Amino acid sequence: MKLKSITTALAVSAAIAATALGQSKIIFKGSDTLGNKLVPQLKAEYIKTNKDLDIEITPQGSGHAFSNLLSGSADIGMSSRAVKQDEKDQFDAAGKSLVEHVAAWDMIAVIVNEENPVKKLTLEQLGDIFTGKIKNWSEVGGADAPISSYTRNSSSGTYKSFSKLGMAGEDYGSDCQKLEGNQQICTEVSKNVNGIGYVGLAYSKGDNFKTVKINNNSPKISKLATYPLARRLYYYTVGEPTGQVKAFLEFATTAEKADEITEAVGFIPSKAGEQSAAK
Amino acid sequence: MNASNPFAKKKSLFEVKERIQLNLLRLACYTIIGCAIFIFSDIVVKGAPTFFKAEAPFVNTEFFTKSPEILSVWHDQDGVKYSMTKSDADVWQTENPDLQVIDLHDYAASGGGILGPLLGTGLLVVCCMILALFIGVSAAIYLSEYCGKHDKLMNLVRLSILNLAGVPSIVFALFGWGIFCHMAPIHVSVSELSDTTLWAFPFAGGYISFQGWDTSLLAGACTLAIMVIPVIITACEESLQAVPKGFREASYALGATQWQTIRKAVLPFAVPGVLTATVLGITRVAGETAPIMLTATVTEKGNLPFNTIVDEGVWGFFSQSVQALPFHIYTLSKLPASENVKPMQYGSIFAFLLLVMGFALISILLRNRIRKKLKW
Amino acid sequence: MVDQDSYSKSALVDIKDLGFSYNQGKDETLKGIHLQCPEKQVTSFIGPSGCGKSTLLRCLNRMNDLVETAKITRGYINILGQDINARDVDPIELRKHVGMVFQKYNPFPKSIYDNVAYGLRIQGEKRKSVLDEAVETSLIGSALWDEVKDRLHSSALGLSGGQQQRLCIARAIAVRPKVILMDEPCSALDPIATAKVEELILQLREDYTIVIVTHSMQQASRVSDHTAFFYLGELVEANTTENIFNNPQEERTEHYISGRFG
Amino acid sequence: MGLNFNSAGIVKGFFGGNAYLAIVFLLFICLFLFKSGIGFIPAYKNELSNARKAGLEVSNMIDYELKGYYAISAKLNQAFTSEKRERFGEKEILKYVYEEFEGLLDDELEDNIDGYLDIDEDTTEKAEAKTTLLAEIDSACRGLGEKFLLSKVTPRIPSTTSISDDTIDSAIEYAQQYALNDYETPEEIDQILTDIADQMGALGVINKDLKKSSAGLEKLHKTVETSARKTYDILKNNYKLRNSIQKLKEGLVKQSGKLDNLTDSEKIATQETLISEIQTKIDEAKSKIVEVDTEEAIIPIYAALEGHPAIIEKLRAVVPKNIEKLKDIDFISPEAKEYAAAIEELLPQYLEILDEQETSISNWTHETKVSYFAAIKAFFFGLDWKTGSNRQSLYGLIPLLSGSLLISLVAMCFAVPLAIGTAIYVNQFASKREAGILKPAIEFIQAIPSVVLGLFGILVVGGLLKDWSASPLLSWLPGFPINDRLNVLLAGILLAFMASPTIFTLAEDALNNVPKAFKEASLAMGATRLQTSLKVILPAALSGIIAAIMLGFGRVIGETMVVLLVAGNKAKIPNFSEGIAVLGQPVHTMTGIIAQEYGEASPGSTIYQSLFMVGLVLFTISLIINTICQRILARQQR
Repeated sequence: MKLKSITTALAVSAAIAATALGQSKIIFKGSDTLGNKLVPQLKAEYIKTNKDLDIEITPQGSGHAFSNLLSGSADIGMSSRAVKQDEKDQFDAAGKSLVEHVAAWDMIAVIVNEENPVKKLTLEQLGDIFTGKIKNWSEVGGADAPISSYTRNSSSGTYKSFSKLGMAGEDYGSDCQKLEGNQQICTEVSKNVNGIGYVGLAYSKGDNFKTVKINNNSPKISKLATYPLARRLYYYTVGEPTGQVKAFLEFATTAEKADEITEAVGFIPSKAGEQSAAK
Repeated sequence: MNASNPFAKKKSLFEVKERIQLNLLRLACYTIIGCAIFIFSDIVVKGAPTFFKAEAPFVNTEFFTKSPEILSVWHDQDGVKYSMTKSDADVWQTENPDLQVIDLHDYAASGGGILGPLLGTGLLVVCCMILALFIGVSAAIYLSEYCGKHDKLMNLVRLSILNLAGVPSIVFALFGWGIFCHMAPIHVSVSELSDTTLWAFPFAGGYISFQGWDTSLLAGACTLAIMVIPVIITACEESLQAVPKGFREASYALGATQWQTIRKAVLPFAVPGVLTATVLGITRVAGETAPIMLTATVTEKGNLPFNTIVDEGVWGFFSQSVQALPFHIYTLSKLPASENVKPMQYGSIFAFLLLVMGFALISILLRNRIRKKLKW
Repeated sequence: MVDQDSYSKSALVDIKDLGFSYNQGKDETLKGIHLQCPEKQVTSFIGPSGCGKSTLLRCLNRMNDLVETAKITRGYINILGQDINARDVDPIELRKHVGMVFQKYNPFPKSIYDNVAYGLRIQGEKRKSVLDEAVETSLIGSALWDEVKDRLHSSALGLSGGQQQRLCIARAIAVRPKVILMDEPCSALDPIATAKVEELILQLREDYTIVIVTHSMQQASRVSDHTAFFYLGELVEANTTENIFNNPQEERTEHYISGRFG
Repeated sequence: MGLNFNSAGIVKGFFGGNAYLAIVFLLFICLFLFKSGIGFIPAYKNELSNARKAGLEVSNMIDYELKGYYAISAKLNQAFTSEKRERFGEKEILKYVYEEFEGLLDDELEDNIDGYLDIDEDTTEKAEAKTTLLAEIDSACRGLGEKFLLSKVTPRIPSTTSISDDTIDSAIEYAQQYALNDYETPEEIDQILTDIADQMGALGVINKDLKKSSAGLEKLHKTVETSARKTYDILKNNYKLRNSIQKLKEGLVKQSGKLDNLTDSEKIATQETLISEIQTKIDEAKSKIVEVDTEEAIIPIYAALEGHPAIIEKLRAVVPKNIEKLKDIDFISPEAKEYAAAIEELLPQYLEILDEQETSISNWTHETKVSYFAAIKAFFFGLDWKTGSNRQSLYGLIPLLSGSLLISLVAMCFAVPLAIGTAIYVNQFASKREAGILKPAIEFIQAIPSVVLGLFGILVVGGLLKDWSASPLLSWLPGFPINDRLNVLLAGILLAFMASPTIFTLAEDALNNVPKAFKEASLAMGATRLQTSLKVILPAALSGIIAAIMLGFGRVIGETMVVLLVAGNKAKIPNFSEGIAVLGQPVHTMTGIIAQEYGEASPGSTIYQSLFMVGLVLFTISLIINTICQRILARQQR
């Protein structure tokens, strides 16, 4: 009898403890563009005031966001592109609704090696380079050397938004090298005189590579309205967020401090972005 | 010199050719050794500064007591360079309001230490080895002691086990990902019942649902265990077979049952072999990246794995995803080549190498010691 | 004592005060051996196991060099008037002149032809006519030609044990050595094959100086002209075979021959 | 006694159970891989048949024709560019220097310029401020010439040794215009391009004519593609909708099942709403399915295709004629001459492509059914791996397989001589002490985790290799200096280092197993140790060594992390026609694709299944290699 009562007491107290703590973990999965810089920094700021909260981040590409949200293994999906119709269908099919939150604005910067004489490209040329129609730098005013084009891998959102924005929806040519993340593209372009790649705005400053003007527009916040490769970055949740998730998203998308961080990281805060895009 | 010496060395082109050939062989050997030394020395020289420090206790304790964090690097108006974790940087900035922060760069997962990944790898290895040893050793005992050498079915099994030992780890990873992350049974309440589940039936107030364990410690450990079981079975069976037949016959002759014989006259002498197999398995498992990348790991995680057990109980502990050292290194490999990231990169691979190499070394030492004690 | 002069005149192998150790110069296995083997005769070494007879044989073509800790502690061996342990002697050249046949027949896993031609090939001989001729002569010389001439290019491992051993002898004589060392060449063979090999040894005596180690005293008496008896690393007695078996000078020799120990 | 018997039985059962558990696991792996992979074939068949029904297939064929043309036009473009540079050096330089200035202005003066442009001159203060800003911009522009490090830029402009002051001055002027004119590039600069094009004479005409000649085909392609894409997207969408309806229906059954166990009326109510929601979703999905009549949708494509022969006929006439004209041009630039020669070589290939495609296009019909065999063939012999595509995803194994094999081959080229040489050396020549150090040292290398090696490759070896390849000593080799840092050679070298210990250990074992008697016999013949090793021991151990090499190969081809990090991941069949330069190309691998694309794959999707197919291929390769090796080793032991 005694034993039984002790176990019952233990079980009850465990249950109370569990409910009192509530959900103490937020799992982020998805975009490498968001997950390698912005979200970790937001997290660092946010847990200053929410010490008990555990935030897990696994950035491996936007594709992960939706597959993980669907299977329930992520609370927030980070995506550098809007959800695709067939992905949405999957959620519909599962009886779940996907809610979109704009995280920030980003511009995809096209980068080439510092030594490369090419300074600007037209959108058409850019598309032709990545579809494989243009294979030599001399065709766009550079040296007589083969082009090495670096892209993100196909589970990346940037991969898809770039093909939509920069290549008129055409497919990548088979000459593209698929790299694992923005930073890897920066590294390779900085090491290869004939390299060209694209990265999120936050990654566009570094040693030994430079950004290229597209249609005479450089990727700068003031050019948001005219730069052809500007896009939104998103957080996705399944259903309207509640509890900790809601609190975090509110902080991330509206708090002043969060905007500061967003800007420091190199993105454009969502409010400011919407305003200047409207212009 | 004796001119009439009939056995004198004949100097000829042949000899020169032969010497060249021999030196080529030697060169091959020392090329490999040279490469190894190059790699080790590079890692040690560049990794040691992260690892050790000049003053007592001579080990960089921070590197082992913190998890990976964001690294902030900047300089102030006087050109003094600063490099610290993001959280320290925030403290620093409030303490030194009159110093400007210029040219601030942040690097993911490059500051702090490697405690989280280290613990994660440790947990994965321990869980995996418990599973693998339990199944592997028992299977080896059965194959070696209960089945004859000529049991056709078992020989087929042996052959397939040998074959599976050579299957690439990515195939196991794919398998583990498909099975454990997406299909394994789990006990859930109604609200947690996933729509992607294969099959579910009510059980004990909830449902047993075949919906998988997601990326979790358990899924990772199981995947690794399945990968290493063939290795363990093969090695254990070998060491059991190496126990002289006379021991068994002597034991039977004294009227022992089969189990008694195995227990008293075979297993004790096979212990060194089993131990070696274990360490061999650990060396292989600890170094694998692909399987845990698909099944168990996260890049960034605030809590240490043990904290979860308090909050979420045993099941929560096993179903959490963990950081792991190899995956941490993989994350680091995607960072830009920068002087600021290098300490973390080299420190991590140095620690990882020490860990894995340590196990390799232990296996050799252990084997030799036990061999000396038990000689037949 | 033995009539030294009678066979030192034509001695091809001359061993003087030879000491040998397997253990860095400690624990001598051979202790001060004096022995001469006359040219174109058969000398046999007999003695119980572990007496050092095989060791001595392997000293003659410096096969013991392969044992890293082996060392000649004193004395010397002269072959063809040359100290074979002198600095300017190349063991490789020495072995071309001092052939060897082993206890267990060990043809290479190649064809019969390749086995016999091996010695010449490693000396750089490439002409086919020369090789063909040498192979034929050696196989005839080892009384194997008739049995294998139709299948020279099939694997040597397909031959019977006796044939394989004779093939090894053919392989050894193909390079025309001065001395052939045989280390218990018949111990792994059945009596009929043994008889054939013994017959061959007697035949080879015409052209070669042969040193043979044997366990069987009957064999020693059948094939050899001279016999040396070893015991615990010492040469107890060396003499013509007739004298050793009929009129041993030493008590130990007599005991051994009469089968009281060993 | 009975108890004993029982406990023995239990013990045996326990062990046996575990053994069988292990076996069940292993069998399960095979089955699961097979099951997950095999679903790929019908799914892919469906995609292929949709592509055919919609006419996407014929669009691909036209695209192929266009690609042949682009290869020629790219070369012509290059010839044109180098010729242009040679003829109009000064103007080119002006344009270039201007662009350099424009970049500098953007970087440094943007705030000023923006400020200047934003100010309206409605008050005097503002007008003043504007003047100040103008002065600032003006002086900054003047300073550009000094800031602009000519020495750094000159070498980037081919065929130029110095830039004249005049050029710089006018470039500065244009740059200023640009800054003050709302970032508009001055007309004069734009004019340069057209000027040059006009003055290129015959070459310019050829260039223009050729460009015009393809316009017809491009237009045709566009028509076909648009029409086909429309149908294809609908078909693709329908397929997905049907799948989700299927899933929803399953969900409906599941949720209705739950209803039976509920007693609480409130819960029953919520459950019922849930069910009705699912029902609405099913209806919604059903309503979204657009029934297209592919027969009807294909009609415009056939109509467009009718014009195809005429277009091709025209191309056949125009392209060779223009290329013929190239011969008459006096090229000033040697590069341009080379390109012209290359174009002539390309021509017959192009005409061949035209012939081939014309027949296949005229024979093409959307009605032929895609068989399962065709889907299997498209997987195993497909030349493209293109996932996450906007149009049709292609799953062709060949680029991955060829990449994997090429890397393994390169690795083996390094590893086999090294490892076998080492094995011979350690086994035959090294003194006991030396071998006692060398053997464990080399076996120790085996324990280096592959991810460490991969990171090391990125951090150190990749850079070293690229620097070395740029050394003048190697410049005679085709493809050197290597362009890409991540390439076959780098991956091969790292994998060779990984495979060497494996091959070494097994080969050394094989050498050890050769009976000592062989060695003695050979040495006693007067063979040197080297002769003995190479002529007797090595042949005797050959089967074991072959097994060692094969196992090493198996290890290399299954390696993931190293190739993922350093192979460059370019899913294209390596261009073997470049000879040794193929080593400098990046490739993709079977293992790499699994690690790279699993994130994209949710269970049941085509890509998920395709990854399992790739896994299955890897599994089969390793199984074959292992089985052969086991056979060889078993025979050797006997």
